[in-house]
Amino acid sequence: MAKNEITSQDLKKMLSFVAGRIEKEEAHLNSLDAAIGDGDHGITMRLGFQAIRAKLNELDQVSMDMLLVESGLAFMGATGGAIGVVLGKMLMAAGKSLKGKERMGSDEFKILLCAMESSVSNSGKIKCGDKTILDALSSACQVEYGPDPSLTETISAAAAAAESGARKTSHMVCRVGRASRLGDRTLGHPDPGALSFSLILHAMADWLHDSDQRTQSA
Amino acid sequence: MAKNEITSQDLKKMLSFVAGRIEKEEAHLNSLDAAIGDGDHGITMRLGFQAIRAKLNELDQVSMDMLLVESGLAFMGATGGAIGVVLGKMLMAAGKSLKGKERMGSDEFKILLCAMESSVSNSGKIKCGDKTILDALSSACQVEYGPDPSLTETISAAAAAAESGARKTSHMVCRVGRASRLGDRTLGHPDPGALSFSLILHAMADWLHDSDQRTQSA
Amino acid sequence: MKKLINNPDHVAIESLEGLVLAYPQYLRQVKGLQSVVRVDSPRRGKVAILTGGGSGHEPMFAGYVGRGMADAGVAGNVFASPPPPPIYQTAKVAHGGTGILFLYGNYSGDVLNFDLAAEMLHTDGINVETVRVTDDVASAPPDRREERRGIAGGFFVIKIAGAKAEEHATLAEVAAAATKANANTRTMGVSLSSCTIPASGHPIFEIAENEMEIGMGIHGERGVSRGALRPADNIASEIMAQIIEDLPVPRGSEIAILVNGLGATPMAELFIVFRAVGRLLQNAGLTIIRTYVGNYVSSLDMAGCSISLMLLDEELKRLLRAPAECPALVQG
Amino acid sequence: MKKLINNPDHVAIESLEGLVLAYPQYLRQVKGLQSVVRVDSPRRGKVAILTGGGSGHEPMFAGYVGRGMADAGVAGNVFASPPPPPIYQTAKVAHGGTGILFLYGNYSGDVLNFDLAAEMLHTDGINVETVRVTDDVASAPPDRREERRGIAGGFFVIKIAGAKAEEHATLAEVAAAATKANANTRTMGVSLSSCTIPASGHPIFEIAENEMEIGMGIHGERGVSRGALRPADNIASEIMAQIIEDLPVPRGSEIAILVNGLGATPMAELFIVFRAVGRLLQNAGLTIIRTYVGNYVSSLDMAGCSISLMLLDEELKRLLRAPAECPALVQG
Ligand SMILES: Nc1ncnc2c1ncn2[C@@H]1O[C@H](COP(=O)(O)OP(=O)(O)O)[C@@H](O)[C@H]1O
Ligand SMILES: Nc1ncnc2c1ncn2[C@@H]1O[C@H](COP(=O)(O)OP(=O)(O)O)[C@@H](O)[C@H]1O
Ligand SMILES: [Mg+2]
Ligand SMILES: [Mg+2]
Ligand SMILES: [Mg+2]
Ligand SMILES: [Mg+2]
Repeated sequence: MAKNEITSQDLKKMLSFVAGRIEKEEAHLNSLDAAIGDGDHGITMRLGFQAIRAKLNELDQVSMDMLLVESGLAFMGATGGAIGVVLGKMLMAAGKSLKGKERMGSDEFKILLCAMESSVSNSGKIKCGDKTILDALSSACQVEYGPDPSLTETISAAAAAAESGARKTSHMVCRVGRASRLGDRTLGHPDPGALSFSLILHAMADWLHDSDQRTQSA
Repeated sequence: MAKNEITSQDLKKMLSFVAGRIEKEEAHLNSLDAAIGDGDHGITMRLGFQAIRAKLNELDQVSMDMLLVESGLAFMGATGGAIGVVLGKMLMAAGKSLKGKERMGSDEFKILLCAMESSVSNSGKIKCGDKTILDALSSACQVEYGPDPSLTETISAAAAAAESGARKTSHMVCRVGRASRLGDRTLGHPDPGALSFSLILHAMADWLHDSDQRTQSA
Repeated sequence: MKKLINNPDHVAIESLEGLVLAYPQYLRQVKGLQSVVRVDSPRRGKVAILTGGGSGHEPMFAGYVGRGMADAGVAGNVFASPPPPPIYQTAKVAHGGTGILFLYGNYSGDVLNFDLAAEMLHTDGINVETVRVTDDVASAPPDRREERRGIAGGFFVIKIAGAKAEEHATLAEVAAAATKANANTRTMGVSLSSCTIPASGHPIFEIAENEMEIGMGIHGERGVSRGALRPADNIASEIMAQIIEDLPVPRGSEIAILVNGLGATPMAELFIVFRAVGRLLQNAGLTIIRTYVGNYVSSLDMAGCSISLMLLDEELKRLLRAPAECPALVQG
Repeated sequence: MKKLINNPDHVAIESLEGLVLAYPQYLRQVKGLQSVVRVDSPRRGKVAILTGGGSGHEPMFAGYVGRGMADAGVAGNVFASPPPPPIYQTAKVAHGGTGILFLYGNYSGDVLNFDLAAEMLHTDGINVETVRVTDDVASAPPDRREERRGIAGGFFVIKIAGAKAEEHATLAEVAAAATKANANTRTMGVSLSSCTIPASGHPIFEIAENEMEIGMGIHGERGVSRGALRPADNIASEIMAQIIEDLPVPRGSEIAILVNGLGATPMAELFIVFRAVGRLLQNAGLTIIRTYVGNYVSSLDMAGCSISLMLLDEELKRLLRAPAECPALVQG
């Protein structure tokens, strides 16, 4: 049976796994950004997750919410650019949604996704269809789950939805960011930030699957 | 029988023919200079001969010596660089050697060659073997002619000698000019200035041959 | 990619450190941060001007920190706005008690980060005004001018705001001068080659051996026309036509001109472009009060140039001519 | 070849015309010639400094004509010394009655042409002294120093001679100061790419995508070592080692430094190189009195840089610090 909850310790390992995945995707993300933006998205994501990893190594015995808030601050502080603020704020909002919790299960994760979505859409400047990370994020929030899904199932489904949301950005025209002035030239290319978000969720799901298997075989 | 003398009018046509030939060789001379110098020799030669051509068009009814002196001044004034002074002075010396002459035959041409050689070697800075235009020029001066050669024969022989002198510069190491600091790297490449000089003589010989044929068929 | 660098991830910080080491007479680094302030910061009673943005545009931004120019410059990573914390902390160091003007190019990353920093400063009770540079004619039509991005014309806006602040004007006055300078400035560029972000190692766009793109942005953003490379005179007149169409300049006007190299363009070519520009402007009956030719706002190793025109009134003329001393501009 | 030019044969003259149009406050063109003089030439009673050489090294030479710098600059075609007539005529325009210093890089073409012009001036009864810049360490061994070619260090020599002449020194004194500046200056460069003469259209040498050549001259003359491109820190220390071996600089000495871009090198890279240079020099116990970083003496569109060091004594320090105002240098 799939694991239903993770602790702060698990989250730490999971984030570190995600960081490794993002680093591997650096060149790919750069080339996506080169097509419609300024070609630096992979670099920025790598730098941000390297900072998260360094911060995680410093933190010991920290609550789940603080782990994410600190990760958000580390990401934002190490990167800059549009994604620095956006993903940084998303991580902080995710952390705040876990305030007081010692474990994150499927329900907590669904709430966390909504909190992240609000952090982006509340800025007021961005809406769905603007070809940003928000398009992947909202897709993930709109998943309809079966009865009582495990955390692994929840995140896997969210990842799949985020990926399809990211794919759909290929048909959208960019309105914001360094890519925004390219107009139609952005058609046919997915938004790199949206793709990054789906990569993050996929990595989380993969980590959970592996972890579930470790638990089963143990 | 080969034509034995040329007049000021002939010389004018001949120089203009030489100019055309040099212009065609621009890229070739540049590439020779790129191998051991700064890659501009063909450009400089073209600009110099364009200036000569322009000057010739201005001059009307001018004596042979002045034609060459003016050509030298025009060449020097339009080019600069090492070759500007060296070839400019050579042309002026050539002109002075014809002072008072209305025609140039084989003897006058031999004297003219010597005068050019002196103008270069008298500067004191250059000697044979330094891998310069002087190596082609001296070779041309040292030709041993048969009895009573025609002007065409004289210039043809001088051109052949200049060419072999220019070829031999491939085995020399450069000591002067923008190429001088390359040292051994200049081995295996001919000196562009030397080659230019042999091209000039060859063009003169070709013009004379054509002119002889025109005379014969007339 | 062939660059005189060490670690590609350290280009922004090492270039800034080199700048500080080269010009200790003008600026100092803020400890631990990728930012600089005037060597005599904070100047009590003077409005502080803080500029910044992604690295890769050297000598913009830090190179314009000095007397009569900006008080502080905050550098992000290559092509990425700096994050809020260093902006906030640098502002605190530079603040002379009478408020801060944030002056930067209009890119969404910069807006997000600088706005957050401004909020943090407001919380501390520090007045912050923001002026975003929007000089790039190619980046949006005239009816959406506020969406345009900021490129080389930012040099003029910093020069004007810096001179105004030096006159001990209030924050509102300095912001008004900067706003006017921005409103009166138009820029358009032409790219001949892509640039390569050091940490990526790949050119960010393709351009054929005989092609150029007019209006391309300093991060490779699409311009107004791509086509065969044309003579400098034709390029200059096409760019000037677009600028003048966007900002009509009546005969007899006084203007300032910047012909800016994008990083890999030899000075000789910039002078040839300016020769055409200067003649066009003289023929249009305009008086060039001051000309700047050189690498003022670059795009890494991009080849090409941009032309900026600022229309002057009496105030702008006085402020343009005022003395300035910083790494990238000395003017008596 | 991708260049912002018109007719490739007109690059030298059009670039000079652009320079004059951009900086009428400093210089004017000599009518009909490819040369410029200070706007206030001739300065009666002041020794005139005339510099010049092939074009393609902008802003050298004409960009250094102005107050406290050279009085006249004569430009040849690309990579070709100017011929004697324009040198002679320009000298006549600039001559203030107390003699002329010819100051140029040591190349045989330049020597031939400037010497001829000097002879013509002597015939007119005008005193001419000549100082040839020989700062390129890579171009000949120390025992044949007088054969070395002149590269970016010529900037320092013009600065020193210009300041000395501004003090109304005699021709002999100005020549002596220039000679001392040259004797105290060493330069070495590194090339990352070839350059292309506009009228030829072909690179003058080949260099592989990952190669560099240390010591290469500004016309592609062979250097001291070719090899794989290395980090900027290593390049800087290799170059500095060669310079210091050639010109021992005792601890505690005062020096000036120029990190010069060859035409296609972004400012960020020059600052990264200077960062390494500055740290090395500080560690060697030297005091940098003044640093110059930028495109001072270029090689058309070559990528790479050169580093020049001038060892100062009290006189050189005073002259280095003296004010200067010309297109390529303003210093208060
Ligand atoms: N205003 C914004 N709101 C939300 N997301 C944004 C915004 N601007 C950009 N993004 C996201 O950021 C991504 C680009 O990130 P990155 O390349 O790292 O930053 P930059 O655009 O500053 O170079 C885009 O693909 C988009 O998803
Ligand atoms: N001092 C000299 N005396 C005689 N000939 C010279 C001298 N220096 C150079 N040359 C000749 O000039 C040629 C180079 O001419 P060019 O490339 O036009 O000038 P530059 O060397 O100034 O670029 C050389 O090939 C050589 O024949
Ligand atoms: Mg980007
Ligand atoms: Mg040559
Ligand atoms: Mg970016
Ligand atoms: Mg030459």
